[in-house]
Amino acid sequence: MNFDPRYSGRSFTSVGTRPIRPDGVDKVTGRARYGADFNMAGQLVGRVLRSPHAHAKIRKIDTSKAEKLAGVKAVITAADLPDLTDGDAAMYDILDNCMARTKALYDGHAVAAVAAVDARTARQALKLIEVDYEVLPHVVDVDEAMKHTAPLLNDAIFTEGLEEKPVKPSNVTKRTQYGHGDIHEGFGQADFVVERSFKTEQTHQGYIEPHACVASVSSDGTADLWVCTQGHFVYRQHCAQLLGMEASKLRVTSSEIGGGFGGKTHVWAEPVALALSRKAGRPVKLVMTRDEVFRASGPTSATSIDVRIGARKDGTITAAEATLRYSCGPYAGMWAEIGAMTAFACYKLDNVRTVGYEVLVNRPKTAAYRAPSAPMAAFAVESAVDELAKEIGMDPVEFRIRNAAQEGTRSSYGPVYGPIGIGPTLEAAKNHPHMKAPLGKNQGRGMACGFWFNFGGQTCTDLNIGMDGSVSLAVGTVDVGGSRASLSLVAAEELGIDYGQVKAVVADTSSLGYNDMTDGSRGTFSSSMATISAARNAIKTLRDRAAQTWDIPIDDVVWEKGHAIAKGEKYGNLAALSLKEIAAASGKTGGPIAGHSELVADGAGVSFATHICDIEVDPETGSTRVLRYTVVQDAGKAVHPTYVEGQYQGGAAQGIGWALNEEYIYGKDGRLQNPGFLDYRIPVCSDLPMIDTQILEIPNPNHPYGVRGVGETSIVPPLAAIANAVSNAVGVRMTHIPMSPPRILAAIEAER
Amino acid sequence: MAGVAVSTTINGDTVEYLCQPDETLLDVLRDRLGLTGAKEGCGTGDCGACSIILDDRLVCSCLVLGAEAEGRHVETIEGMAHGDSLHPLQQKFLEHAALQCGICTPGFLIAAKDLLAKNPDPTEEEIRFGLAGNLCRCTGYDKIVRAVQDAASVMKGA
Amino acid sequence: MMPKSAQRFSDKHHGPNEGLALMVEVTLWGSLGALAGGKSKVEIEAKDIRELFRKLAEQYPGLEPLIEKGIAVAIDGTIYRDTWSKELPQGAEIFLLPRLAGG
Amino acid sequence: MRYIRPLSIEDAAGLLAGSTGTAAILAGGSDLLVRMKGGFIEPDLIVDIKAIEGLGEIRETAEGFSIGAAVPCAVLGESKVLKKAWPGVVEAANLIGSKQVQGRCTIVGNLCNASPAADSVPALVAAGAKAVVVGPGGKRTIAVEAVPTGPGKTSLAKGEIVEAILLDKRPPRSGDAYLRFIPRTEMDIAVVSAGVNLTLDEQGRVKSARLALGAVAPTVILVEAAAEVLIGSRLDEATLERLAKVCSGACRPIDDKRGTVEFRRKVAGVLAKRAATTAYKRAGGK
Repeated sequence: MNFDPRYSGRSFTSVGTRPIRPDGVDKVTGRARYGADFNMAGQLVGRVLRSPHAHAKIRKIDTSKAEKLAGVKAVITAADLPDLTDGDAAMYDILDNCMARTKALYDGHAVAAVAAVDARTARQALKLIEVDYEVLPHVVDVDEAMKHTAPLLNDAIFTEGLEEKPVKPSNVTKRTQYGHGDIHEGFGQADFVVERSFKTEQTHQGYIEPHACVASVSSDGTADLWVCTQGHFVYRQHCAQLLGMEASKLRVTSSEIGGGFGGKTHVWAEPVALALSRKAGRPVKLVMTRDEVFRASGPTSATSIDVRIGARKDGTITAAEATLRYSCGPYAGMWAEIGAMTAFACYKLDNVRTVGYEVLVNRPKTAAYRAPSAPMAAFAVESAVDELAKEIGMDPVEFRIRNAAQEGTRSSYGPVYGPIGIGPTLEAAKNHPHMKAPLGKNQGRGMACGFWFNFGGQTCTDLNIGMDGSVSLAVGTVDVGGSRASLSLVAAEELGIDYGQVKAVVADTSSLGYNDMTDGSRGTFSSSMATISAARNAIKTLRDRAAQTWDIPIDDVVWEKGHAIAKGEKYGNLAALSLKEIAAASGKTGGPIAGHSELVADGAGVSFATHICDIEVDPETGSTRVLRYTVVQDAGKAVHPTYVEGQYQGGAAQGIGWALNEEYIYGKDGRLQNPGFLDYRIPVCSDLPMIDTQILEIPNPNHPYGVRGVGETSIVPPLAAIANAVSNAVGVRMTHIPMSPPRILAAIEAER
Repeated sequence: MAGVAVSTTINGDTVEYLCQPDETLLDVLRDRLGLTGAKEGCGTGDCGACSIILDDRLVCSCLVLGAEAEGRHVETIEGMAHGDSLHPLQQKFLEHAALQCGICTPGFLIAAKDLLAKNPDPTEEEIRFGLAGNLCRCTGYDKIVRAVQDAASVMKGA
Repeated sequence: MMPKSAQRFSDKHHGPNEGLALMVEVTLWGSLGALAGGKSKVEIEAKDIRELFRKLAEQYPGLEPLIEKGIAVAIDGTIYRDTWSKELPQGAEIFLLPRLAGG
Repeated sequence: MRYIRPLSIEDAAGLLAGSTGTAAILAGGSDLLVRMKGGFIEPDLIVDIKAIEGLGEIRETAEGFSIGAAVPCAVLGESKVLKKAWPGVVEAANLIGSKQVQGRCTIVGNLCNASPAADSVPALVAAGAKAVVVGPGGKRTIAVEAVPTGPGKTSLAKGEIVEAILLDKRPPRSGDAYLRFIPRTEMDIAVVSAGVNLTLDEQGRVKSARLALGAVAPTVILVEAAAEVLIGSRLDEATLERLAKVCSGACRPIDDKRGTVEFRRKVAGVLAKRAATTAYKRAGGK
């Protein structure tokens, strides 16, 4: 790392303002190009044939009839995507997910694909492909899948992480454990103990833009891929590895992305499109239908979680324990492990233990979804915490404040915390007017806390200064929600120029060094660090050019407010040189002026939030209405506060949908019953109130401006906050998410 | 399958095209006419990303056949700005950051334009129900509703 | 708003022992411990993450495949995923964690 | 595949009668195009009836109203006279889908799609609406509840088209209402629904009543026992409780992705009570 990333307190000129985003006009005029908005001359239409069975052996695939259909240019199966993963298990799983090899493992699993001259021909061709399936027993429920009698998805899986190596294969790929202290002793000190089991159903990221790409492989082995993705460099690596290509010969351009939330972090159909293009010798456009998106991409884990928490009469938690079972789809994952790490992260605990089980089921491969695994764990823990506070007779906010983690606390996942924001968010919530607002009949208030790690990672940025003094910033992290605006602000801040002088773009994989994808709330955090570094490098060059112009040593030139200034009385007659003036002369002083940066932006700094919500329940129908919702979250430093608010509001809205109505519903046949926006019910505009936000700024010591990631934490508390509100409204503890009207009504009726 | 010859008006211009009888107007706009502002989020009328105005009525272009546009007037997002000046709704969406990923934005703008044409002074509730056919997964709708409120007050004053 | 503690925290990273290899205590999370012969804490002489990983792999070959795949290192609570050059300050708490996925 | 836009209802019926493969009528298209997209139907012939004269109109006649088969539901909501006479029917029509869908969908399409959960149908059944059917054999007028016979199935013969829906003129002191239960506030298919139509006598007692339930049986059901409970009452608490019980008992629901048997039974009674109360108020009852 070529610069000092430490936080230094300073006042800002551009950072913290709210200008219009640079990509905005194209997005309000329909000009912005997303995955499906790009076309190439001579392109074919790619379509994927998917398994109608939840679990089936593929005996034989006969593609001969499809190949003979006029207009069909290529038909592929797993045979056209041979295994080149060389023992890399994670990549093998991605390959098998892209195209089933020996078994179809879920309803919607790809088994073959075609490229044809038009969509109609491609559709007809799919019907002509004959697949001989041997249908196998299936299992979709996470608890059922753990039973010894459950159908096995993969008989080569033996549970890892057990004391003794198991002799029999299992659907449980791994057991993990976190914690410290002695929970038996801790529970022994408790005056009150709450013990509950919880369940959450599987949800989908629900991005409005289906996966889409255009792939073009040339006969010389070079290729282009246009694709909607959260990480085009990662997609390049994946595709190159799976197709046996050299990474540098595959240029990947990220389109505008119509939402990802974790669902566009690894490849799904892109290697298939490339393989079709390679075989057909023509570009192939492959766009998933909404049905395919739900059946074969994305979803998060379904979970089953047991929680036990004990506390003394004075409100001190003495012990906490959770067992977390997370579905992974048909391939090994680390979803329960993340749940186990995050479950109790908000609290200061002397005795804590969490155990996670990763469980295979005949559902689509689980993908990351915004703070993956944390919302479900928080739902279980924060529900139990609320119940425990009630038993002790303490206010739930006070109870949490009393037990909140702080700097120096050993986290439940191991390390000791640096400066963190859980306490301040709780204090802010406690003092928020929302907490004191009166409630009506059938209304309940709930609150809950949430935690997320946040990531940094590999980042590379180019900052080029034009001869007219305008600045173009090329970043490699995909802009999922306004990061080009915030990065332009950062460049303007560092250079001391106007925001309008900077234009940020997302560069393709051939124009910039490797960047990790936009995940883990790292987009603005890491690229701003690289942008600051690149700007500082450019400033060094600018100072050098000014020094040359003045013929004085560079050490006598400082950079202030967008100008080079010769410091010291002896230079009193030298007028400051603006960036524009230095740029205009750059052809004579040494050529173009640029700043480059490549770094690993680690030290993202963990993030906490506290949410408050009011819910009204119709006791006769179980129908709910969110009356009021407030998000309090630490941003470190809000670079563009409007987009920070947007992240808070968006995460809360997704969490509200998850809490109340969103779920994957499988039939007895193991087929997904609701693969569409009609019956997979994400919140609509009339379902929600305005979502109030309060941004706290507790600087991250590992970022020059104190920035933390903000994108994910906001989805962690809502499930629990709403469950607590509903439980308070109806007087029955809700333990199953989503709290759909039939579930709420059944709970009320059972209590009567 | 014989193509259907269609003559229609799109954003004020006469347009002629040949389409298949089962082809949706959305596919015609996007694939034949290069008007990719309308997006396909679902293809079943559940997300509103393909919203257009057909003879003064807000519709999902994925639920209209290309052949049905014969002799009618189609308005798309590409026709919303006048020359280089944005429609007040477009301007307010920018100012309020009423978009994150932006994929739903063209549909929201068209739906909001239709809403304000029929109800120039809507309440928050009327805006929320009026835009319930347009899904947004990023914003939580807060800033969208505020942008529409602000645009309505600007348009009333104009 | 810069808490005093944060300042102190940052200073640790540039302490007086910069550049020297130190004996550090490293805590291993559950399943890693099993691969290091059932130990949950190990002592390693290392000045930065690179050296830490190299020596861990030498002394506990069972850890090597996991190190290859990627391990995160928490230093005083801050998680580092890729910075091999990150120095290990004296007295810092070093914790090995799995490399996580995000959305 | 052919797309044809005939100019007369006779031509439309003739095209349908003469078709050899799968033929489909296109009015609003909000069901047909979804089925085509999903590959559930691949019609050989699409007959677009929107160019047929008169089909796009709401006419006020001596007997009441005639709503053409191609009238979008949004237009129903814009008709002040219709809204005043049949507020329940109009609110049902304006609950179908989104504003976008309401700009296209029609109540005839909603009826002929034969979904037990169709929003406008319980209101139409409660209203005693009739369907004018035109076909190769001429014209006939039947009760709307006689059109759907099961999920996706109708009593219409090959070549028959529903040309219009007829609603009677309202006697004084009449009111109707429709309510449905959905998990969200908009955009869902009814999990259970209820339409109620009442006329009161001069003393404010229910003189005549019709109540229909949706999404609780293979077709929308007219609950005659419910009418018996209502008639003669002033919708006091005890009557409403009895009504809820009768309605819950009349349900023959299934468990599916949208709701459970228990939920549908219970909520059918709740909605019946609430819809009856609204209809009673609209009729001038106190």
